[in-house]
Amino acid sequence: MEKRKNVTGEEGMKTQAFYGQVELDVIRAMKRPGVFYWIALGASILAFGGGMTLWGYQVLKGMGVAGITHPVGWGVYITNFVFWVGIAHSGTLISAVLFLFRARFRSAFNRIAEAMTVIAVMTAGLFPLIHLGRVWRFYYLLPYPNQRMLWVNFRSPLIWDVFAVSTYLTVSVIFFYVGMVPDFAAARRHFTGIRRRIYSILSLGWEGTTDQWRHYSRLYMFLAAFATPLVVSVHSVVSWDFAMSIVPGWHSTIFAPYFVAGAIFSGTAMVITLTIPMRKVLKLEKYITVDHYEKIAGVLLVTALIVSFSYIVEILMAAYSGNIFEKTVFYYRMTGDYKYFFWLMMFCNVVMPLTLFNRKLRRNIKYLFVFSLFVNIGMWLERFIIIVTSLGREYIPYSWGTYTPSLIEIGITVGSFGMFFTFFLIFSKVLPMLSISEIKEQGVGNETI
Amino acid sequence: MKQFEFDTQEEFIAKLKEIVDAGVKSEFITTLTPFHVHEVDHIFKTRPSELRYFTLLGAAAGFILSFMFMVFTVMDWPIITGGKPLISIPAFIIVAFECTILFGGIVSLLGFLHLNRLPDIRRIIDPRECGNKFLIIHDMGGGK
Amino acid sequence: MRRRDFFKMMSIASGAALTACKIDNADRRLLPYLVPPEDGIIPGTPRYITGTCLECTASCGLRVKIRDDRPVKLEGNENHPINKGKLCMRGQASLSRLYNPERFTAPMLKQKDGSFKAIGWEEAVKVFRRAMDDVKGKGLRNVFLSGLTTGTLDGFIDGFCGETGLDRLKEVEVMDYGPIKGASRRLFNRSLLPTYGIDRADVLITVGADLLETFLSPVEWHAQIGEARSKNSFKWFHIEPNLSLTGAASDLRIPCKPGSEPYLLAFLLKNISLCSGLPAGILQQIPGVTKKEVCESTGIGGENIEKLVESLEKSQRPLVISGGPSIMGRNGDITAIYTLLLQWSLGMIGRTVDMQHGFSADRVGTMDDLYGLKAAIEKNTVGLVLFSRFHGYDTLPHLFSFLEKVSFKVVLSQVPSGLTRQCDLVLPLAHPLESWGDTEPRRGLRCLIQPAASPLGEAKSEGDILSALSGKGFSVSYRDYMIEVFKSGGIDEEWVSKGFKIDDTTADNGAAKEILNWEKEIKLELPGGVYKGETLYIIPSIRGFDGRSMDIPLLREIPDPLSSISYGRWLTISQQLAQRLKLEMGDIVEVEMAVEPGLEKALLRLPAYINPGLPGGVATLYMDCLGDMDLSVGENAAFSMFCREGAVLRKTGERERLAMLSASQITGKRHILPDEEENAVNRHNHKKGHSTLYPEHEHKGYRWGLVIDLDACTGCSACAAACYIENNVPIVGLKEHLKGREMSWLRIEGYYNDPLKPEFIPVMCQQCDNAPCETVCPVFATYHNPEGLNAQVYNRCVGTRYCANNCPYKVRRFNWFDRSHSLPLFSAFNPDISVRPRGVMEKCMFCIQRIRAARDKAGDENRSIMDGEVITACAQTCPANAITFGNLLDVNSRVYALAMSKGAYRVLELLGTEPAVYYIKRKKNAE
Amino acid sequence: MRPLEIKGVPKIIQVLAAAFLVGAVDFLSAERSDGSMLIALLFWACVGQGIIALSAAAEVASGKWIKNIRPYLLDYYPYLAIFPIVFLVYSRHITIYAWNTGEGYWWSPSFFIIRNTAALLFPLIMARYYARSLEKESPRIKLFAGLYLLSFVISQSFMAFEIVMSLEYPWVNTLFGGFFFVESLYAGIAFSVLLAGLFKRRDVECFFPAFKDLTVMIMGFALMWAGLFYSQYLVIWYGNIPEEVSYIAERMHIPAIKNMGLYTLLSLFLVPFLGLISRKMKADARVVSAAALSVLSGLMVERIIYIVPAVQINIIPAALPLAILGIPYLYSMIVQYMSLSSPPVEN
Repeated sequence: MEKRKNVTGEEGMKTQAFYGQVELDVIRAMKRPGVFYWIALGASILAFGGGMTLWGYQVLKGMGVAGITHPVGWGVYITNFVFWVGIAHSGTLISAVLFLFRARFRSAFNRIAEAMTVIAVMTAGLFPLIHLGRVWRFYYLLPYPNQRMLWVNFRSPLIWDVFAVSTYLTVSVIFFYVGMVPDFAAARRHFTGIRRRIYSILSLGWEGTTDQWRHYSRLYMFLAAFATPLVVSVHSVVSWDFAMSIVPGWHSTIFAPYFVAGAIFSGTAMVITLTIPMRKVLKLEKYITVDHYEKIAGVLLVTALIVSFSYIVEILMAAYSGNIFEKTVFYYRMTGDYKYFFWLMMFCNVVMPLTLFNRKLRRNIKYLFVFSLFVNIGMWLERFIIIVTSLGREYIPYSWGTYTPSLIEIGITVGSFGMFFTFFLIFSKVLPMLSISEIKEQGVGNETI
Repeated sequence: MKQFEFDTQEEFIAKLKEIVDAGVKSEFITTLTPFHVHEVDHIFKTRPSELRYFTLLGAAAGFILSFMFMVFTVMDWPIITGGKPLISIPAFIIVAFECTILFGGIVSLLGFLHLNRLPDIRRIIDPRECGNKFLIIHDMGGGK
Repeated sequence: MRRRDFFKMMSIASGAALTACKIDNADRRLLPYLVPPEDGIIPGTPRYITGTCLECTASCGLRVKIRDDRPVKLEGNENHPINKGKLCMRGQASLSRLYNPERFTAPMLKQKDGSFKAIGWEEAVKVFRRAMDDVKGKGLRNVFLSGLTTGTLDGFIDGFCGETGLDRLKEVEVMDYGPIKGASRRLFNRSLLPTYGIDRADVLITVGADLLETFLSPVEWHAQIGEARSKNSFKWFHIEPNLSLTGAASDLRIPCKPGSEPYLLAFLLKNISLCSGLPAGILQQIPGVTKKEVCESTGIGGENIEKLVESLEKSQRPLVISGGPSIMGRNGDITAIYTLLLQWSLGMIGRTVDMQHGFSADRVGTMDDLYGLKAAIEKNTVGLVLFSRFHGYDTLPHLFSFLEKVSFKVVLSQVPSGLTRQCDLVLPLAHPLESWGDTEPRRGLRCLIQPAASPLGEAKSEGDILSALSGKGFSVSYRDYMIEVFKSGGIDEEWVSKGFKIDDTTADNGAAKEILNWEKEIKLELPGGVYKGETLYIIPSIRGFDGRSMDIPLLREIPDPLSSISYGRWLTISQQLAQRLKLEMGDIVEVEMAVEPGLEKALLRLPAYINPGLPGGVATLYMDCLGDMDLSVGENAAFSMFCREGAVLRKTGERERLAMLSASQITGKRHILPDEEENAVNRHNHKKGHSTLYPEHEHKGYRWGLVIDLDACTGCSACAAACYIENNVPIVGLKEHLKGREMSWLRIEGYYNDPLKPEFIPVMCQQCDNAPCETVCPVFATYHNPEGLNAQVYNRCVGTRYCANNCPYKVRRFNWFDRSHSLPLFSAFNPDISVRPRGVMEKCMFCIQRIRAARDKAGDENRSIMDGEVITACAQTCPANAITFGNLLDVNSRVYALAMSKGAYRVLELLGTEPAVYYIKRKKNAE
Repeated sequence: MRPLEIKGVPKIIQVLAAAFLVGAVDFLSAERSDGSMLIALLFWACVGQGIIALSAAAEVASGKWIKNIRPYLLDYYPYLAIFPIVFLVYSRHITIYAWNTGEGYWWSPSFFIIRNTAALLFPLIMARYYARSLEKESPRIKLFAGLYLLSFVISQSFMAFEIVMSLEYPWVNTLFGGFFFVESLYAGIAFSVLLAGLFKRRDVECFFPAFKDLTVMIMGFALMWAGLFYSQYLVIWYGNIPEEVSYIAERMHIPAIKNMGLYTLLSLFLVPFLGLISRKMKADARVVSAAALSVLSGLMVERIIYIVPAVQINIIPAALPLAILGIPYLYSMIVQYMSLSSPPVEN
């Protein structure tokens, strides 16, 4: 068994002091919100409410209030959907995939990442509804016996979406919750009154007996084993929303892996964006260390390279095939109405990540924070460009068109961020932010696969 | 009824070994630990958790049922779209796959709760707290 | 639409429903039809009556579809000699005049403060007569001023004017075919406007005449050209200084420098052997020009001139027509005369040019008459003016500004307009579909106007109003007058059922056989040179005619086929001009037009649309884009109103977004229009090789298909209009058009791959066999129905818009807002098809309601639908007969034969969508 | 200490011999067998580059298990030299390319040959640097490993897009390149499993972890392969654009090839995935090796499917080059197996 460093830093066996310390640190993060917290929460709720109001307006007036037109029938809403689903992905990746790869550094991030997943999926799930022309008929999308005697069209990628996203939400929630059961058991000790009661209920009366742990680790392993292909499948399905069509610039076999990589790329970036300020505010630096960030940055780099590869292949293939429609689209992307977006995206997703080859930068927290912000922007733009430019330059030149988001759309987008942060802030004070039992088991500090 | 408490994992393991070597059957021993101590399983020589049967069942059911359901729907009211065959397997596989995972996940959770008899109302009300200590509760009913 | 209007409309509807045939307010209780009444009105089943379209002066025959006493659709009258069952876009759209929410329902009297007050008829008549009297007192003239009047109404008005002592002035039409009439007056002493027999001709040379847009009787010409083309010997050359649909449709379009036409014609007169038959006196006067000179002055290539001479020499029955911009300018007269000389000397008159049955335009005056009136008014010798069907004012308000000086003005009008606001008394005129009457568009043909609905409110037909004004009251209706005019048989059953009758008694026999006065001096020398500098043509448009039709919303919604611009005003300029002025689409241009000294320069400010096909040095402006622009030229004949030489264009630096629906007018090699090599290969390559992984799917009995003959299609957009009305397609307006949210189910795409000859292709849903839109719909809102239709079930749609994204033809339309309350108003809706709520996708379904009806009928008679029994609205109205609809499974059907014929192809065949819409293009472009 | 060097026969000789033989076969073989070399080239390049790629990848991800078998894997890198040579010989068949008549700089045959030869040389060079840096224990090992991976990706992509895909121009499949290098990695893993299997039979303790991880990896890649395969098939099937579909449809209509296709599904997905799902199987070296073999065979068959309708081949002349290019690998394997009597001392 390899050496472990404990909190107090000196080598040796784990001690009661260590266990207690871990618990105290994590629990402390759950108590006494500061002023900052309240301000942030207030702002988020405000944005969230605003977004919802605008949505209401859109429902009353009709989709026309959004900027989408013929031929660009999808715009910012679907962009946001893909964006948020993407964000959701790193969560499962970090906790499930890295769990299977026995990558210890996950335990620093997994709880936060999982929370992010659950919240992001909820946010994402909203957008397909927002973009429906008749959202009050959304239940037509569910296969249930109805008076219309009609089932749903299982050949439609949108139905695949319904299943993929709801499955993803369910499994992520289970995974999230199961991971927390022992920690609830720990948490209940540290609270009194109503909160104590809630935690004890949530802990289901967990004690940590031999059998419990035995089944528990098995369950966790299975869930991880399920979640991993799920991540891939879900974002593949999302990518197929586009690839299944025959729209030039959408209909491309590389989309599935390309989107999955992109999703993990953006999601991991989001994890960095969130954890860096958080570990400061909640004083968890000793649990989320620079080594962890270096590893995460590694993940970023790899995914970025895959994404870049896809960009290049796409463009080259368009030129290679000599297919006039494909060529039109990609030429338009690079030189057309959205060229600045395109080149900004190229900078964020292709050029900037190359800096991560430098170990110093990988270990530079500040840099990573800025970097991650750029990546988020870049990935949002990527989806926007793929959707809009492809639709804008389809087969019939007569009905080419452009698209400008309306204020409503922008407002709702802001609202979605509001929603995300509202839930996330609440989570950060209500649930244990780190997997206590896991840290107890493994200790903290550098360890390798 | 005897109860031992330990501060470190190592002492705990040592004691447990000793008890078991003394020939006490594992079902008379309960241990409470703050995290999963794998050595315990080795000492008790427990078989791997039965959970996997639940998982397998759930997954299989998910795949088969969902696929059958889809086939049923297209047969129930055959509607041609885009010239694709009514039972277009490549398309159905996706939903079937998602359902496999959905059912697999849910059934495993249920299985887990069932195997551990959770949620356990009694324990919710007053749990046996071991703090961060390692406990061995030796039910003297068996052994010497 | 405003709530008030809505209620108004409902009241019309119910009012109409109440009073079945007779027009009275006797009983206002609503009675269900327990027993179908003998006149055969059964709720829910349409009934058809004949009628006559008065949207332009051609007066095509109508077949009015009436549902529950509400006209819901206008269709062409199959047997009518003019339009043979076809209608143009204006004719289709004219229905909506009937449902215009702004119509007058009662006589309106102008108050001191300039507002109008509704009054009763008695009072209106009183006011009128009082005005008449005190004008008489002052010893001034009372004047009756109207647009073209034909038929019995003509005589009736004479009578009326006699009784009431109004003197009836020359009629005012913005498009008087002055030069043509003038030419025949100068050669034959008769101002005649001949009809033409293009179908009888084997060579057609049109000089500027926009046959297919507005020239005299466009729908008729469409049919005749189709007829002529069926004889493949037929050749058609079109010479024009601008770009028109006609030019695009012709076999060879020959652009020429503006005003240079006479040079070409003179050359022809001199170089065609037959012309030596002209009286020597005339021949001498025609100046000789060498081919080189012609080439220089006209800018036409020598080889083309050769072609013209040669084909005229060879031809048995040639036909030369001049018109449009070519007879607008100061060279217009001479162009017309040369043309007439050609017609005479090549023996066209009596064979392809029919002088006996000329268009009745005798009463229509020219500019000079107008200046006469102006002078009179300025000398104020005129007291009262009574206007009727007077469109000039709204096209060219400044031209008629002098009318404002008249002390008392009375107008008969349906809707408020610039003129009505000017007038002191407005009398509500009934829509032609609400009144009795007849027209005589040309000698020997009488078309009947009969009511299809009861008049709105107090509105009356012109005849009734006039007789009331003459003091007779409404005791005798105009119908009685007509019956008494046609003593023999009165308005007999046959006339009513057929909608027209032919009596050659009125034909002008012995017209224009010999050139009567050739020895008299006819000035035939060529005009001094061709126009200098930019030339601005102000031409009538296919959408607005001379501007009178532009108050129909639908005609603004459907884009102008050449520019694909729907709303707004624009100036069409040539690529060359644009390059010189560094203009881009939508740059606002300032046009300064030469006027005679003394007047201040006339200025126009308009956004520019750059047209690749327009000859250099020319700019064109549609009359319906004039608005209230000042075209004043003074009375000097050297300055003609609609052809402004030496116009100066300037870039202003401002921009305005044009509502241009086409993003690009070049296809490239996109398999939309076939290019040469594709012509060579058999285009049905989709059956070859293994190109799909899907099983074949069966169609039960029918596989509906459409064949569109692009060689015949002229881009006239009548189909689009018909589609809008048949399918209740919403009209969304400029703001949405600028966003690209037009709702047209059927659009005309114009492509300038060859700038000389733009090609037009109507695109509607292609009803694909393997439709990409269907599979992606999560809720089965669109699917492939057993008859091969790509059905769209509005109630299932949740509005994901994925189908529209995935439709390569981009023919799916999304309802961005609730349109159910906007124009066309409720009563105008076709009750057989639903009005789509917001948030659902809609599209063409081959007029499924018609198919359904036919299937039911066939079902009752237990047989299957016969070929040609169902016909889509677009196919039905297509003046060029370019669209054929039918069952592709029936190998004997016409549509099958055409679809399998050579040159048939499908758009974007390479996508394997297997559309059911076939296009035919045999002719290579620019051949 | 490196087995092959003790046992003489310098690699360069083997390389040249193999290349020469293949060339000979190709020249002697009948008219209608343009593809004979192509298959050999594709398959062995896939395996050869994959082997090195695996160790490089593990290097970059700093996987511990790789340490013990890495030198054995790197033994094979000199064989990468065969492929440029073989390609040059093969390039006389350039006329079989549909675009051959097409114009444009990119389509000029000479440029085609140059760029693809380069693409095949690149990995060899990088592998050499990598191997050297390893011997010298230089700190830039990871760098060179990374560079090798880059060259590997490029080379495989070129092979996919240029040498295979452009056979049926204008058929386009953007995932093809990615698919190729994943498969190559897959092949590398399968091959290494065979090695590790051998070692395991010899009960060389220190190879157990490698063996364990590799078996798991095989399962993982089986799944991944299925995913990538599916996401190509699905997109093409769903889009139903004749230009794309015809590629599959044509093959479906040739029964032999259809069966081959089924075989690839079986051998590349079902066998390695389901076969190894249970613990016991994973532990049994025989089963695992069998699975690995099925993977390799599957990959070979797949390459035949790629090229066959476009290229004429006969069994004999097609099989020969395959066998020939296989000899060096087989030989080295045997040598390594022997050499295990004195297992190398690893730190």
